[in-house]
Amino acid sequence: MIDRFTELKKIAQKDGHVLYNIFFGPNHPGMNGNFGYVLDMVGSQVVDVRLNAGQLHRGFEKLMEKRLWVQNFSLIPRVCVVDPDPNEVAYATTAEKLADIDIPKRAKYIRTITLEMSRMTSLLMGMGSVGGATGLYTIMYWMLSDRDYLLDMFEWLTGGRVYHIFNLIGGVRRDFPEGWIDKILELMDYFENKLKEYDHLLYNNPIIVKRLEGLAPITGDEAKKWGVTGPNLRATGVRSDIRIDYPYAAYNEVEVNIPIQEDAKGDALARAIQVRLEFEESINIIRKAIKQLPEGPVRVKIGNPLKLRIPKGEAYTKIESSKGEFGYYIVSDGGIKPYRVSVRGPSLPVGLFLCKRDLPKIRIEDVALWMNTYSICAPDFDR
Amino acid sequence: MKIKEMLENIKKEFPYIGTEIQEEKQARIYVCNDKFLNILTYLRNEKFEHLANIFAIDWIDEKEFEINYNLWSYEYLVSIIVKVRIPRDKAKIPTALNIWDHAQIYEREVHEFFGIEFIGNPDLSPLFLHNWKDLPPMRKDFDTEAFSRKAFDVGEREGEK
Amino acid sequence: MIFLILLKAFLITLWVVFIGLLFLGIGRKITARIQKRYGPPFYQQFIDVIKLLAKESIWHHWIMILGAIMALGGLIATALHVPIAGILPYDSNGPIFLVLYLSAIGYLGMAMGVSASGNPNAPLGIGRALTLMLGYEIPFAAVLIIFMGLTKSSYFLQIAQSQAGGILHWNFIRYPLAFIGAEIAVQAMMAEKPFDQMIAPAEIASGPLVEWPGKFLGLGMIQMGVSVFIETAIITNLFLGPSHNILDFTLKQFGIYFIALCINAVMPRFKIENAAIYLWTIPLGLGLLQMLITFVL
Amino acid sequence: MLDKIQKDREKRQSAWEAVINYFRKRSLYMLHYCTGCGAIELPPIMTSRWDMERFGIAPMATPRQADILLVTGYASQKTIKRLIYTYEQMPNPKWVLGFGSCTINGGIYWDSYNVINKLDRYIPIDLFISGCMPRPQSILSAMKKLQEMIGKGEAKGYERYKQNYEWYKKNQRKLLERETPFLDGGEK
Repeated sequence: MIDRFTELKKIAQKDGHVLYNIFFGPNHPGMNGNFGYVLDMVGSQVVDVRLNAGQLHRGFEKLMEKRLWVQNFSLIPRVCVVDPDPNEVAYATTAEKLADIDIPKRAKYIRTITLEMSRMTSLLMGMGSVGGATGLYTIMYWMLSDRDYLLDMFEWLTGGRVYHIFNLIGGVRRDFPEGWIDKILELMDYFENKLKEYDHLLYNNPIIVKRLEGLAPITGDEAKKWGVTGPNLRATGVRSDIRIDYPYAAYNEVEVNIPIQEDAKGDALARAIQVRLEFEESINIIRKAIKQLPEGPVRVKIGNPLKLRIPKGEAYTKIESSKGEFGYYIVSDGGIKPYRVSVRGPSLPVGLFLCKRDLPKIRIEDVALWMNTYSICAPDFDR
Repeated sequence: MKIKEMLENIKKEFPYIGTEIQEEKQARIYVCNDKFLNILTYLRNEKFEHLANIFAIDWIDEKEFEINYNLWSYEYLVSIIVKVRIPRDKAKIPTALNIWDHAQIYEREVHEFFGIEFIGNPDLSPLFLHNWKDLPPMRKDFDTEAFSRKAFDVGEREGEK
Repeated sequence: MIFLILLKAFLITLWVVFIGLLFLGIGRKITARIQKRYGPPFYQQFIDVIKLLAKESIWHHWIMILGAIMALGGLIATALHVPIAGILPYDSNGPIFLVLYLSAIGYLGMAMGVSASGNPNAPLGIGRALTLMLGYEIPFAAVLIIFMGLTKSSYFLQIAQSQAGGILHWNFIRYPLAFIGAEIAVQAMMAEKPFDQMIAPAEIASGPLVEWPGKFLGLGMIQMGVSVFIETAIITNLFLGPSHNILDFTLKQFGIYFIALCINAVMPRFKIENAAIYLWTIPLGLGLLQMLITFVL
Repeated sequence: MLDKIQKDREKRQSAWEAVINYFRKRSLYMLHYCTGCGAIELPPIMTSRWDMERFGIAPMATPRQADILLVTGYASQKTIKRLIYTYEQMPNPKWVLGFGSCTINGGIYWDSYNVINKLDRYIPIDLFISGCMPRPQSILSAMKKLQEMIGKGEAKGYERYKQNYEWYKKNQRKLLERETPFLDGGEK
């Protein structure tokens, strides 16, 4: 494969006529999100890739400097559309670290539960998009309609379907409504049954296995070196999870069993299966968190939020999102607005840099699959 | 190994740095301009293998840029942020490309938004912005609201059909 | 006399287009139901085609128009030589070789048309379509040879009539292996998953259809309908016995299409080389095995 | 006499339009282009709970095949360039739906340096949907409203674009092909 590839590349360099461009994105159906690669192609083989990023750039980091500490909560979920909650929690936790606020235990548990729910919505979308990229639309439709149940629970709890703006500095906005907990436990049972159906249709499907196996493999050491984090790193067999290594919310009390595959190869199949295992683990975490849920208030008083000042200082918080490490570095100069907020998105090293290593070895039909198994989310590196 | 000992070890090797502990698992290292690559290499060999990101802070009152290298060790489970200050009017700094490959893309991003030049980075062409002629937008002296009013005509509806 | 033939051909063309689009519409509904949706009304495909034919069209080269017409013309010419419940515009008896030959013209026309459009996705799709054609023609030919050998004739009509005398005489009961092989080959012919590499949206942005606006897309949809009609009609003639009237025949056709749809809804797509290898092993193997059982044992 | 012929022709044409408008409104192909965060609510309205395919609205892969362009949220400078390319590639008749407050006045990003504020200065919009982000119900009701407008022949955004082509082009050029900085002191 490699030999044929270098040969093709040589031909491409010598003769400009055999080389042509394909704009893979932004409005290519295989692309999820407003982002694009310009692929240099010979036949159906990709020989080079150029980036076409920035369609989603909104200047978040600049805008956050212009808004009040509390106002920013309406901005930050929009950094990652499919998995918005880690942003809120990362921002709130960092601000709490700076202001030295200790939030109530119940609020920590509520954050944990909402984070896991948000992870589940994102993972459902990720699993479904693997089906979408290979033409198995049925599984995509099933998963997306199941995702709606989770969004309904979010709507009941927070009032918003996609963006919840549920966390605040000092806790969360409100406690669980009556009957919410019974319903979510019911929903977890529903998903556990559904997983078997997903397995039949997607993960045990011989064609899917055949297509994903051996696609764009990466070893654990390489993944660490290239900044790959989260489920994609765990798919290479590295046991690393920020929920355990650097706990936030209530993860130091709720037990997390990181799912690691035996003989993980780090190829696309391992990544796809990893997502499914993570989904199962999320169900367990929600159940455990609800079992251990303490009583008490959900928020500490922080005074008038419009006049909230955070003491001078800087801190970094990293959160394990469904795509990898989400980090917020916040610098405060003691004012009513943050001095500087820097966002570390999980997709950037993969989507903008690892692509230069991986894509020129695969063919056009695998580009969308490669993106989906790495669960690249364009808004978090465009910001 | 506790974070305190770790910092002391580093300090033994490089006596000229300043350190600060944020919390149990997080610390900062302040370093002057020309030595920071040695420290990054040292940390990289000392199992701080994950470069989470590179970002800059514009300290406009002090006329300085601060470049931050956000590191994480999978072995010690500790996060260290290496901070380098450079003067604002001579914004040039050597690249960390030889230590981490993907530093390239972060440096490209910082270059675009702050106008800081990374010496030795082969590709610093614009990536996110379209046909940008103004000041690099993330600098503190760039006024985003005025730009938006001027470029996108906020609030006025005259001249339309 | 010639007018009678032309009238017949015209009416058959209308019928073919009507049934083809109806099948596509019902197919959308069934797929939607498998995906747990309500789905569009069954006549949606007619609305789509009429709208598309009334839409503005853009072409980059007159070859595009020629290609589109040639593709549709080739397919309709094919359809006129496949007996529909024994009905043919003239006494051709449904010559198998002519049908195989004509059905390739559709793809060639398409190839010519879309290559002129200048979009790189289109030739990629056509390349896949032609590779796949290589894949399914061989197993299909193996199946055809069995029946041609058995009936000593190269006409669909004779093969259909040779199965007279009740359901137990139908070929799909007497030669089940050949039937399965042919079913798989037809799945590829209809470009249903797992063999829809040619129009894979997530990979090559719908391949040949990528630069087809308005009327071209409308013609393309009619073409799709006609090709569904032809392929189901071929299988019906080969395996599902002689049909007494046109309704009987259409229902049988729909049965074939229904199976294809159900497989289509739960299968992802192969890579093109895997698809070709698969077609050359499983269906061809089944065909050859059936041949061995029929002629040697 | 000539007038009468002219009138007859117009009458015939409008009758033809009325018939064809019925088909147009019952079959809308939507371009698969997610310009912003609003696109996350498009998959749900394709799935079982809302299922827009029952109204004949289906996603399509390329601009050449599409009838409606959904601008799902804010448009950055790079996106507006793509949107203009895409819009001009689509064959007539074509319609544009603007999603969310970002397309109306910039919404939450009104002071951002990279997000345009009024989308209708660059391409003609037939219908705006308010909200950030619009719920699936409101998207669906907007689609129904658009169908109604098409049925009555009211949605004529593409003709507006043709008539005011110069004006639109001027706005687009001002933004995308600028040669001088917008603010003073802008040199790199």
